[in-house]
Order: sequence, then structure tokens, then C-alpha cells
Amino acid sequence: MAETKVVREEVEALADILDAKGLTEIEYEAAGIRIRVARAGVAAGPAQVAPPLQEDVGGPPADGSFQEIRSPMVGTFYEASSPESPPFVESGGRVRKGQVVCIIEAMKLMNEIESDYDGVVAERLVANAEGVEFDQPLFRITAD
Amino acid sequence: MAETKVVREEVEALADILDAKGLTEIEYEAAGIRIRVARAGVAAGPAQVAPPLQEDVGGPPADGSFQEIRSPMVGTFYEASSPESPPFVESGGRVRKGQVVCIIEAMKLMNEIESDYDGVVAERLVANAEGVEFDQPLFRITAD
Amino acid sequence: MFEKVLIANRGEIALRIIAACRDLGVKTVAVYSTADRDSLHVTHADEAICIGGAESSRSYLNIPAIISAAEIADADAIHPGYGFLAEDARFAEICRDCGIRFIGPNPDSIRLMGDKALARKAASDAGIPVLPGSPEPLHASSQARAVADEIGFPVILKASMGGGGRGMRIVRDPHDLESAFGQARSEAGAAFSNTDIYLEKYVERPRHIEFQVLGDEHGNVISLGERECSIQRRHQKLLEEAPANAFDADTREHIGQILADALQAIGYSNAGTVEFLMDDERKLYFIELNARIQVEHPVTEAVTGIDLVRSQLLLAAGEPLGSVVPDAVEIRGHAIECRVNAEDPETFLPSAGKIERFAAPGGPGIRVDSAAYSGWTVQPHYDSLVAKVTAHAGTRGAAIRRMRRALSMCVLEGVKTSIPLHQRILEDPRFVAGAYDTRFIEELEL
Amino acid sequence: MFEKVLIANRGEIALRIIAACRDLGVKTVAVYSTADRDSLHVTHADEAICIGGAESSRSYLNIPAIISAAEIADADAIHPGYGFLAEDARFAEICRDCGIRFIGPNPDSIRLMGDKALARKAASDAGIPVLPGSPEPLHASSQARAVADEIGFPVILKASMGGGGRGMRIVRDPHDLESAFGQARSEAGAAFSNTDIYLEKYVERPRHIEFQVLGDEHGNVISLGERECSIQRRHQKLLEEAPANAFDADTREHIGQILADALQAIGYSNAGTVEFLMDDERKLYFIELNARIQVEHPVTEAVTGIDLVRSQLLLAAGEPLGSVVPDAVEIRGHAIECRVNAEDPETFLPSAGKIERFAAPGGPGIRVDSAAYSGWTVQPHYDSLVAKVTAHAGTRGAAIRRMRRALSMCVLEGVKTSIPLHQRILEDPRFVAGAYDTRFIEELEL
Repeated sequence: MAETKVVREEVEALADILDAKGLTEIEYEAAGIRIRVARAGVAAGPAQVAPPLQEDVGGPPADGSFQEIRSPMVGTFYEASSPESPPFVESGGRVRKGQVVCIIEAMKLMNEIESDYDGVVAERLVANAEGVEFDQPLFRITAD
Repeated sequence: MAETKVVREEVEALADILDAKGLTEIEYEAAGIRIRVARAGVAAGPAQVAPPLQEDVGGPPADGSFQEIRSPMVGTFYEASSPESPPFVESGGRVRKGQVVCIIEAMKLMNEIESDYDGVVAERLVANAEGVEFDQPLFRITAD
Repeated sequence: MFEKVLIANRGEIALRIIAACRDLGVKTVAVYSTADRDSLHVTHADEAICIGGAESSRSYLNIPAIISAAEIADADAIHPGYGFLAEDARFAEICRDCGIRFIGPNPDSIRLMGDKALARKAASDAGIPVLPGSPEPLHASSQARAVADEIGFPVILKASMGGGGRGMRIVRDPHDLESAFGQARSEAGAAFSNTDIYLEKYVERPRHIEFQVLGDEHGNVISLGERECSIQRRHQKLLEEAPANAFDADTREHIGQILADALQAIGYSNAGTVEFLMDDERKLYFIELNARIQVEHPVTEAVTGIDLVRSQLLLAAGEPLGSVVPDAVEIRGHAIECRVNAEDPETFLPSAGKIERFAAPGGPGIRVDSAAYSGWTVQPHYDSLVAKVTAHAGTRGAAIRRMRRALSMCVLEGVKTSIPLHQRILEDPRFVAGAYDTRFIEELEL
Repeated sequence: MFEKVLIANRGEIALRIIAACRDLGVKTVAVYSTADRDSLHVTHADEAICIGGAESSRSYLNIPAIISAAEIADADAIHPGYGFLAEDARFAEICRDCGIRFIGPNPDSIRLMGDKALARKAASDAGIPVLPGSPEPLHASSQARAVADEIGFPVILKASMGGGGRGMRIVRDPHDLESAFGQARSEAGAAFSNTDIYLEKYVERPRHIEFQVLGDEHGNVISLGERECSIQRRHQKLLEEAPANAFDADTREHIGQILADALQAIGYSNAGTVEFLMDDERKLYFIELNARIQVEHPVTEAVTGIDLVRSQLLLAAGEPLGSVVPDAVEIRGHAIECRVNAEDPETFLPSAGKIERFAAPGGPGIRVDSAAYSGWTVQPHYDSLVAKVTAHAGTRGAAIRRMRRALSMCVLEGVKTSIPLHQRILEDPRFVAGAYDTRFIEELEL
């Protein structure tokens, strides 16, 4: 559609200006159209910038860079594939990207949750058979 | 599209002003168009800090230090002691501390208002026989 | 009564349901999207569970997430509010299958009312007046002509599968019927791959009248009288009243009884709204039944004194109608609701953004339903309703004056709102006279 | 009707008066102190005039400034609200002398009711029940004994010029009367240089009952029934109800008629509240008449459907009572008001400061009167009332549930409030049973 193209051009034009001028935000509004382009944190060009704020995740690692595995759905957290089986992962254990770390049951479906990171399980944040929200942190993984 | 180009020019112009003046944000709105450009945190360019904002008193004196004579009560402002008399003070005239500058009538009582300052009457802010609030500026007085 | 109700909605209706639950001593579970973390329904519910991302499809329309939330919170019922999943028969079925009470009609009723053709037929069979027209698709313009001659012009041709005006033609002159029929068929064929066309009487300047009904699980249905919702822009209601203008008690009684009988016959339960067109001879024609609580329910609450959301909860829990509503429902005074939307008054687009200052109006006769507060952000992902202001008074004139006063004393800064439009409506002589129809807004805006 | 009314007050009552004026199409002038520049009464009035500094004596009690403001704004009437100048007979006289209508009783009525002894005598003469006691000062304990024997113990001795408990003695045993009389006299003499002592029946656990009256300028007075205001802390009302608990219709009718007759006889006009003590035998004793609109007027508005502030305006403009209130005043359902104060729950001191977040409760049956908004500062100069929440429902039980719900859904951050205390009151079994008296709060707080 022609309309899409016009919009695309305008947005690109604004994005170019953002870059060229070292801005962090442009808002533009005209007859029935509103465009906002922004780039968080770093401004291009001369300006020096404060380091990006670490999002507060409430947790310990003093020094620590860690990653979180978060729940992609609402459901019930299970540490193992069955009550008799050993947990998929244990605190202090090593995980590889793609490895199943737990199961979230939602609507009778067992959803295997995989690690997005290679590393060590620094902490498990949820008890077995506990309910979890969308986006709730489940594990903290520290890099090797 | 022609419109896109016009916008580009306007946005770039605003971005340049942002730089030149060391600002962090400009919002611009005119018939059917609204543009906002911003640069977070550090301003590029010369970026000395702007002088502290003068509190807006709505008036002229560009350079100017002036003092205000304010109404100590609610009432009606009179420039003279009677309709036949000349005004107590005129714009451009000189006043001395303690000199009567006007009358405020409140509850049938005529209250003479005196200047707190020596100086020149830069401006009279109230028309004759107009109602004035408590603390409303009546005259601006510039020092000699 | 339920122990704990999950509210599968957001905004003012979620607060409204929390209020009804709290009045009954029932615990509440809010669900929310990542965009709604700072919302009042999250603050006020006893528990709150994040169910997904900002887009409705990932959160408030996400059936598995909502059911899972109900399961982990151990909720025994779900109130769907309006919009989102409120009229999704499948959702109602899934709730039932999961042993969670869906607070609304049974899935069969929802499904029946969701199919406009079936609903119309059921209504007609039950003796509810419907627009005269062809009950079955028409295959030739001669058939169309025969029906049109019988019911009288103007008529409207509609594609059976239609929507958005395509395959639709209004015919005022019999001579135009044949060509209009051909055009409608080809448009319908192109748009929906189906050339079925049906024909209905066309009402030139209809008024929108709707009846509030309540039914229990034991075969009893009652009508609580009507509302008038003719003040619409692009089929979005802006202002509603109860009772309707110049609506007589006999008609209220008569239609109410027909509706109660008809809905009893199909086993309808819980709250519902039966929508009608009214022509200039004040004849009513069934359009559809909305199988849920309605945005504008406060006007009926004001004039009847009946708490409709509380009634929904009680009825869903199996209470008989006789213990939920008084024996004789009385209509007292007049009520008007204005839907204050955050929207651009020129473009009608949602004016998303942060509310810099909000102070709701108060005083006698004013009710406010709102999830807004200073500092709250109107989300672009959802509808633009910021507050519902309801004015109730002894007479329509007094209700109008109270509403004008309330809107003039509503502080809402930071977003553009529909208040100036509402103020124009409330000052318009036709509105004040109660002599308006669904074309009021388009004529006001000329 | 007036063209323009100046409101000599601030806060929620100023907004309440603006609302009533707006409903009547009357223009409004707000006056404000320098501390109240950002107040909603300034925002919402048609005009606003700064009249002085933050201290009440320089602004809201500053008669010349207020009269001057009325003159420069060309207001033809002044509504004093409650508190400040509302019961200042001199102010009412100055208004009259300046040709400005004072919206309230005439100065003579205000002055009569301001003198408690005269008011008591006038009430007694008019057949209003007063506490039995000595009409004149007593000069010897033997006199006191004679009166006490006649009316029965317990009795209370009070200094005629008294206040603050000095020169006051409760006597339960006849043997203690002589020494108590001596103590009271010497205390009175020391404190007030006047040893006049009088004696009254002492009510051990009184309830506070008050009747709302309205009178026109043509000699007609009506009673709109009673309120119960026994929930008080240090004589400050915290929660009020209408109707009173277990108050029978016959008493309402009977006392109402006596009041109407008595006030007609003295030419009382506009709104007034007649306060009574009620003893445990449910007998009523006149205390005083407040010649103004009362903070707690919304509970009467809720159950009668009568807008009292509108009525004040109409009556002051000379409308006859018959055109202001309906022929038969009906009491419908039950209403409760909670005064949400910004105060420290331990020390009861005003908790002045900025309100960080305010979201008033809404939904069915809830009315809010408030001048607060997020970002508004509770001023230390004035009273600490932030919002009045009124719940109305068909029954007292339902009104209590609605009030609990409303308070639980009131967001008020940044200052300490009385909400937790209100919540304790609303959960207390004695309160729920309606079996409480003016000592309720002190016993609750033990």
C-alpha cells in the first residue's frame, strides 16, 4: 500500500535525523499521523553518556553479572518430569543453552522450558509445584 | 512526497537550535503539526548551563531589576483622591518611599497605599476604578 | 457464593467487579498485562497475576494464560467483564470443562446470540418483533421485489456474510431495486465468495433502545426496563440514558414480558441486553442480544436501585431471581451516563499518554467509574475509556444539569478527551428536548 | 434567583456550593488565601479572587476582604459554607447592610442560636424537650439538692460561664452533692470570676441525634428527619448515618412537627440542624441549633433525595418551601458518611503535606465530596478533611458493606489518614449492631 510506504519514508527520514544530530528522541505529529523515534540511552555523536542503568531485578550477585530464565507463561512450575524423576537442574549445576530446566504446566499441558544461556545455575527462584506469572524469573544463571 | 521534505527541514532546523543553544528538548506546535526533538542527559555542543530561569512576572524589563508595589487588600483601585484630582503618580514619574501612590477602596473605606521604594514608576498595572485582589501587583518601580 | 473470583478484564470494569465481589465478601484475583502493572485493578484485587504482554492477544485474550491463572490462584469463578472474552462461547466452555464457573450465560446461549441470523430467527419465533424482511437468502431480484412490495420501501439489501458495508444497498425507489440487487450480489461475491443476499425493512432515522434482562439458573427471567443509546459515533456509544425518551410504561411492560418469556424458553441465564431499533412510529425491531454486562449498565442501576454486577455473581452462584431483585422493579428518576474517552476530538483516535492531573467530579447525584489517576498512562493497546460519569436525578432535566455540572468540574489534563463533545451534546436543543436519533452525532458534527 | 454567588469558604464545601450553583445556572466567585492558589475551588469557580494570607484570620475570616471581593465581583449573594463565618451574626448583618444576600438564617436567628442559654430557653418555651434542670443559677447546695431530687440522679453541675470542663461536676450519689457544689463554685469563681452554677440531668451514655430542618422566607419550616452522629472523637464527628439506628417513624414525625412549629414561631429560615442527646430510654433532649449547612448533610440528601445546598440557594432567593421540597418527604434506604481526614492515627494531629496519589472510590452507591487531587497539598492552616465518602444502599447492612468496599478501594498516599480508624469502626460488632453511643470511640481505642 502506498500509505505504508510514505510512513516508512517519513520514519526513516526522522531516524536519519536522529542519528545525524545525535538526538535521543523525535516526536512528530501532523494531520492524522504521529511518529516518535527514539533511541534509548546512547546518543550518537559527541555527547558522552552515562552507562545504561541496570534494570533492578532485586537479587543478590554483588559483583555479579547473571542472566535470568523467565517464565514465558502463567502456570505451575515443576522441577522434574515426574515426581519420581530427579530435577532437571540443581543449584550449582551447569546448564547449556537449549537444555530443559523445568516444566510449566498450563491448562494440563506440560511445557518444557529451556535455558537461553550457557552457565551455572546460581539460584532457583521458585519452589516445586508453585504457581508462576508471565515473565516471572525462575532461575539465575551466571556465565562461566 | 513534498510533505516529507518540509518536515525534514523543520526537524533538522529544530535539532540545530537544540545544539546551538545547548538544550535538551524542544517541542514545537503549529497549525496541525507538532514536533518534539530531544537529547537525553548530556547536551552536545557548547552546552554551558543556561542561567537560572527568572521567575515569570509577565512583564518587560529586559535587563531590569524592578520592584513591585502590591495590593495589601481586596478592593477597588483609584489613581487619585477624587475624580477631579490628578493621579498620585504617573508612569515615568519619580516616587519616594512612603509616598502615596494610589487608593484602594474596601468596604467604603479609602485606604492610601504607599510606595515601599524610591525610584521611577516604570509601569502602572491596573486601570482606574478596577477591582484588585490581595497581593496583586499595582506598579512596577525601577531603582534610580 | 464463590470463594474467589478471577476477573478476566482491566480498567474500570475490573474495578467494578472487584467492588461487587467485595460487597459480597468474595476474594478477587486480577490478571494483567505487562503494560498494566501500575493499574488500579492490580492494586485493589486481593491477588494479581501477570498473564502476558501488552497486546490483548497475549494477555486479556490469552485463554490458556487466564485459565492457568485461575488454576494457580484457585479461583472458582471467572468474570469476563465486557469486551475481550465476554462473548466467547469457547472460553465459556473451557471454563466449564475446567470446573470454573463462567459468570455469564451458558455457552449455548452465547453461541446462539453470536450468530446474528440464528438469533434473529429465534427472536422472531419467540414473538419478539424483528425487522420485516426475507427470512432466507434471495436468489433473484424478482424475489427481492416481491418481499419489498410486501413490507414497503425503503428496504436494505445485505450480504448474508456481510460486514463493513460491503454488499449493502439502501433502496428507496422500487425502480432502483433490480440494479441495486445486482450490485450487492457482485460486491458480496467479490468480498465474501458468497452471493447470498437478504432484504430487510430500512429504518431511516432509528433510535437505539435496549432492554436489560437478568435470568437465574432455574428458568426465571426478568426485564429491568430499557435504556436509550442513540448518541453514537461510528456505532460507538457516547452517552446513554435510562429510561428512554418518551417511552411509555405500557410498552416497557409489554416488551419486557415478551423478552422474559422468550429468554425463559431458551434457558437464558445471567445478565443480557436486548438491542432494538425504534422507528419514528416508535415501533421496536430486534437487532441482537449482547450476552454480557454492558458498559452503560450504571444508568439502569441508578433508576432501578439494583446492583447488576452483584446480581450477576449471585445468579451465577445459583441464587434464584426472587432473592436477587425485588418483587416489583420501580423506575425512579432519570439517569445519564457519559463515556469520557481519551481521544482526539478531531480525529477520534485514542489520545494515549500520561494523565497529568485527574480530579473526578463528585457531589449529589454523581457516580464515577474510573481506573484513572494522576500519573496513570492511557495505554495505546486498549480502549480509550477513561471514566464513566453517571448523573441521576428526579427528572431528565435535572439529570442533564447535573451532568453538565459534573463535566465542567472534571479535571483531566495531559490527554485530549471527549468532554468538549459531551458538553456540546448536552447543550444541543434536540438533545435537551429528547428528540434525537442515531444520526444525531453526524449532524452535530457537520 | 441570584446572578452570581460568592463562596466564602474553601475545600470540599466550596466545591459543593459551586456544584449547586451550577445546577441552577448561577455564576460563582471563589475567594482564596495565598496558600490555596492551586485549589480546585479556584479552578472551578467562574471567577476567583485572592483575599489574603494563609492564616484564616487574614483570609477566610477577613470580613472586609470578603465583602470587598463580593463588591468588585458584583456578587449578589454570599454562601458561607460551614465553619469560618457561617454562624457569625455580625457577618450576616454586614452582608445585609451592603445589600448582599447572606445565604443562611437571618442575623437574629443566628444570634439567638449562638447564645446557648437563650437558645435552650427558647426551645423549652416552644415545647422542644430540653434536659431537665435548674433554669436559673443556683446559689446554695440546698437549692441544688431540691432540683436534683426532683429530676433524679445522676446530675451534672456546670458553671454558667463555663467551658473546658472547669466548674463541672457529675454527681451520681445524693450524698456527694453538697461537696461537689462547693468545689464547682470555687473552680468557677477562680476560672471565670463568676460563681453562678446551674444543674442539669446527666445522661450517662448519650447518643447524638440531630434533625435537619429547612425554612423559607414566608414562615414555613419542615423537618427532613434525623441523623445519628454518635461516632465522635473529642467532640469531632467521624462518621454519620441517616436514619438513626432503631429510630421509629413516630418519633421522627412527632419531633419533626414540634421543631417545625417552634422554628416557624421564631421566624427561622434556610437550613439548620437541631442537635439532641438521646438517653438509653431513647428520650431526646435539645442541645443546640446549628444555623448553617452541616458537614454531614450528604447522608440526609441520600435518603431523602433532596439537594440541601440547592435548597439553601432557592430558599434564600425567596422560593416558597412548597416549590423546593416534595410534598411528602420519604426516607429511602440508609446512608453512611465517613470523614476521611489527613491525620496521624496515633496523635490525631493533622498530617499536612503533599498527596502523592489519590484515586477516589467509585461504583454503585458511592458519592465522594473532595477537593483533593494527586499533587495537592493538605494545608496546615485549615481543617484536615480530605474527602467525604458517602455510601447509600437499601439497608444499613448493605450501606456498611459498600462503605467498607469504598474505603478499601480509596488510594490516598503521602499523608496519614483516618481510613484505618474508619475501617475498625465499620468492623466493630457494636457498630454493626447499631448499638453504640458517644463513648464508642474512646472504648474502641482502649
